[in-house]
Amino acid sequence: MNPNTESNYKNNGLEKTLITEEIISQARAAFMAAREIRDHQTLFVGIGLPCLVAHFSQSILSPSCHLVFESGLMEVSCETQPLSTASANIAKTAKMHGSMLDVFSMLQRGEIDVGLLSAAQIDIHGHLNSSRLTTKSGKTLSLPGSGGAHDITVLANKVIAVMPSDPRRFVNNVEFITSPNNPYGNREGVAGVAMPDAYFSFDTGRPILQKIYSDSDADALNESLNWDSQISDNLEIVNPPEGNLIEKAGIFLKNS
Amino acid sequence: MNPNTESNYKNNGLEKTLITEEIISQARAAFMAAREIRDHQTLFVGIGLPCLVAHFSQSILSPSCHLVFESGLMEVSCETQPLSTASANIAKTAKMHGSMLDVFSMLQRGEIDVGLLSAAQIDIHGHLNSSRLTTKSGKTLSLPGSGGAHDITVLANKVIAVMPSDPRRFVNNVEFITSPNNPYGNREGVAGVAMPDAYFSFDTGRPILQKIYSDSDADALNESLNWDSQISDNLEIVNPPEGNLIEKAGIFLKNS
Amino acid sequence: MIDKVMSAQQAVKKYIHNSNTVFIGGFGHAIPFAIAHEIVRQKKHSLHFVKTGADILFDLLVAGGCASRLSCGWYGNPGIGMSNIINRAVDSGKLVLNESTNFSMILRLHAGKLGVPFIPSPILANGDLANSVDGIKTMKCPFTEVQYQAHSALNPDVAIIHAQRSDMDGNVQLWGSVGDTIEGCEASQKIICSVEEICEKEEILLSPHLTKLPAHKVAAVIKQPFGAYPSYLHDYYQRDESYYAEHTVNTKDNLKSDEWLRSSVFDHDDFDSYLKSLPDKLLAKLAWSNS
Amino acid sequence: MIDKVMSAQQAVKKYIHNSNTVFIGGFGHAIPFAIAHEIVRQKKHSLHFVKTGADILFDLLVAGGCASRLSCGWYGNPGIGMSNIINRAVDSGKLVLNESTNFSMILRLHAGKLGVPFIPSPILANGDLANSVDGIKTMKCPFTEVQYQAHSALNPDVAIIHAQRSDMDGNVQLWGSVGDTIEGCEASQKIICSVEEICEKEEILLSPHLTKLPAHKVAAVIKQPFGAYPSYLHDYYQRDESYYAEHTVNTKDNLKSDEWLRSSVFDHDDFDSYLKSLPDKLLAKLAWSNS
Repeated sequence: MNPNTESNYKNNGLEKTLITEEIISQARAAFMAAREIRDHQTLFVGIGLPCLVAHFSQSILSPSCHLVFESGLMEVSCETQPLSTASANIAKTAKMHGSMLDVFSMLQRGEIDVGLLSAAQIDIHGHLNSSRLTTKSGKTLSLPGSGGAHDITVLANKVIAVMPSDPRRFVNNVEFITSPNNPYGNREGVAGVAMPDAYFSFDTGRPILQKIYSDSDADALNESLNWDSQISDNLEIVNPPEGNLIEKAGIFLKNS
Repeated sequence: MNPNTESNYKNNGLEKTLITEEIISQARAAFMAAREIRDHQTLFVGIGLPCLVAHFSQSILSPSCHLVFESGLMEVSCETQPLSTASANIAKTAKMHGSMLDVFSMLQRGEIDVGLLSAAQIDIHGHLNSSRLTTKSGKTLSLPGSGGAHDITVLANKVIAVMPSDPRRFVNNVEFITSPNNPYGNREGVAGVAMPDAYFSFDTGRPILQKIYSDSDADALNESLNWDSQISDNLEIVNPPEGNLIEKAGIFLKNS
Repeated sequence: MIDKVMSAQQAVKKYIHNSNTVFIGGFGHAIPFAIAHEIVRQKKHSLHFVKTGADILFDLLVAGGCASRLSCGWYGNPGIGMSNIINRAVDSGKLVLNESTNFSMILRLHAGKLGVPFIPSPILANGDLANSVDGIKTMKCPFTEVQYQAHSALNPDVAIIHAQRSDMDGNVQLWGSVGDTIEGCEASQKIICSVEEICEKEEILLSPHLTKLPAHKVAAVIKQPFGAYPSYLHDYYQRDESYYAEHTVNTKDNLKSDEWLRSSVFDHDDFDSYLKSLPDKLLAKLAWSNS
Repeated sequence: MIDKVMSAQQAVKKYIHNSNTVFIGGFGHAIPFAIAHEIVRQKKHSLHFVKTGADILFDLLVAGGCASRLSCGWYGNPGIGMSNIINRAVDSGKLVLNESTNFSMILRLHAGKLGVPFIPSPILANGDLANSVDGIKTMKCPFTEVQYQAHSALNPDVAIIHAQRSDMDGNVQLWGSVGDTIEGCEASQKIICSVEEICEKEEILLSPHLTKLPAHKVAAVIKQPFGAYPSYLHDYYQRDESYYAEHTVNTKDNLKSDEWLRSSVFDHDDFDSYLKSLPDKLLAKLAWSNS
């Protein structure tokens, strides 16, 4: 489904970034999510793929968006991948060093337009699991837990999940609901999930394949995932990120 | 009752401070209150007479006490009278610029050993009035209100009031209970009131004349005030503040 | 890029609407007099001001007829006495005064900041204020059954504040005594801020610990040197003590209040014009370096 | 004058008692590793640690047998993966893990800071955590009857933190990313703080906006350069990324964990000795100026 092999993005000599399949895959998922962001929005950014979404938003698609991290860092320029929400690389580009209470309060007040999250699993209800997984051998694997994921999911005006294309991550019912898609008040909850081939919306309360890259196949994708999703009648075909964007992703991810 | 006339404290040439009756009176009340403070205590200091109490405590009697003002200024050196709890003279000597929320939270957590307050009136129940007074002509005079006084009275581990010697200020029942002597949890509430001649405790729930300056007369004093108070069997005779202390008060109050 | 930099005239016109609830920043320090002058000049009315205590700025807004309601813990001239203007306005029925305590006002604004409906506290359970204060209700702690007062959230429509500096995006830096400024601003829907200087982003990046307000809430940035006069601004200028000392006399009756308002607000097109009308060298004398 | 300046050994001995509830300062930044080393070295036990997430410091305390209970929103190696040590301790029944969310932990500490019994919030009303989390209870808003979760106050016995500097009285200055450090410290009964430098009062007076902790709560001030290593300290040193990268492998089984603990803690009398055992010039390379 993904024709962008490593050889397509061989280094041009100036940039020393080795473009791997992994980078391409992350760039595709992040670009799909970043297209959902509108300019001037305030984004609450989780660690991992969400940071690349924020980077694409800020540096290309929505240059006036405001980035907030759960550590309390605000008005951040996200130029290289942070390993934690308090990493020095983002602390040094933040225009405000607030507290965790400050930024979670912003969430609770309804001032976060979009929460950007990843998770171990997402299900057809839009619930997210970051707590435990059962391996094929039946062993329970304990994951690091919610962190702020539960809170972001309940309190952001809208949540966009970003996931790798691993089919074990898309399920009908997550094993453990860490972050329930039960938003507070009239907030929107989990609006959709972006992955390296496509974007599913939850507009009807169930996943609908809404957008797909021109080099991916909708039926094959829907088939490959472990969940009951439908293909939208108005499926939008999106051009995948190209050389320049992939390079950008490579540079961004280099330090992680 | 007060033999310290202006002439006793004529300027010695070096200090340009004119020692007035008013300064002497304030110094006497403040000194009486400051004797109730123990070293290392954390004091929440109101504006007016309480500042002079804090100054005496910090500069003479309890040098390691911690001064907190409702504006959020903490670890203050109170060297000249501030006109407000956020005045520049104390902001410049504060080692921490916190917020009002920070210091009222300290109060609510029970970390303020002593709240130092003044008021328009105090009654025999230890209730304080900073809201309204009726003039002799029957007109209601609206005062500036509680500010933090109500909160300090309810939340400090102990409150010491400091009042001028005006008999209209000592009454059996205040006209309006701004700051009720109903402390939270097992806090002590209004422990006593210092005035230019004496210190009344509320240990029994009613005012008892506990300490008096050696140049004042207990019976005459009790007679002169408008409230039902008793004289302690163990009335303590205290030497009034002398030249040096009065000078100190004069310098402190000069800018106000 | 949204252009947030504008004049006080534009900001007040655009963002302060009659009947709004308005939070006033500053506490003894950094009081937003320039913006308040403009509110009076534009004859905004029916505003509800919320604040612990706003010094003599309350007087300006009440004398100007802008306030229909005041919710506060304290009003008057700090260290000097009561407010003649507010007492007259209340007596004549022009102003509703909701007296509270400073901490209750802070808790209500803080609940607004946190985005929660209320915060429980033991204050205002007893005394005469307990019976008259707005926005509190008795409740039981669900864990201990002990009784507390729930202090309900306040979320003003707009906050007006003055600060040392900001960049063009509204990353506002404020230091010195902050009082309840941050609580009130974060609780508000939007913030109008006047500053001594508009600085480059690079300067903000050198001192992100001084940035106190999240840029996304700051709707307007107004460059107004001495915008907190006659109050003080830490590291910039001192308080004009004689102004405060004379204020109570200057406002002792309606005639004098009107004269005070005319000479300080209505005679001027903007705050700079007012500053120019002050006695020679007064502002220079108030320089922080002289303190 | 109470003398608060002491060694980590003295401070831990004097102020951390078995069965205490301990808040851990720092968040990704300024994590108090030196004090934690000393807690492990003194074999303190039955401690209950409360914190949003404390990075791999949790691993140190759990591997050292100090923790009987952990209340947190997250545990693991940031950006790398899960905690082998905690998973093994939970599986073997040695550790009770109260999983929560970061915001619930903050709200509970903030309630502790405010001195109120609880703060209401809509989080943890649904999902599988809602059924298992400690310290929350469903309640109705007394104003609207809408249902919220009351998050009960946490007031730890002691907070351990690392900061840039302090004076001898315990006026602690901390800057950079602060996370939940201030909430947790203010909620705690007392604070034990290690700092890079002990400075003069005069220096504090020049920057009172950097002072983040009220001196009256600071019980001990420990001078410990690199006291947050291997985490970073804003303006002082960078994070040792390779330490974190190797940590998951270094703790993948009990044998390796024990060896890690021995070589980093038990082989040393104090944190300085540990720092000296690090590879040549490592600390110099981590200097902030190289970042």
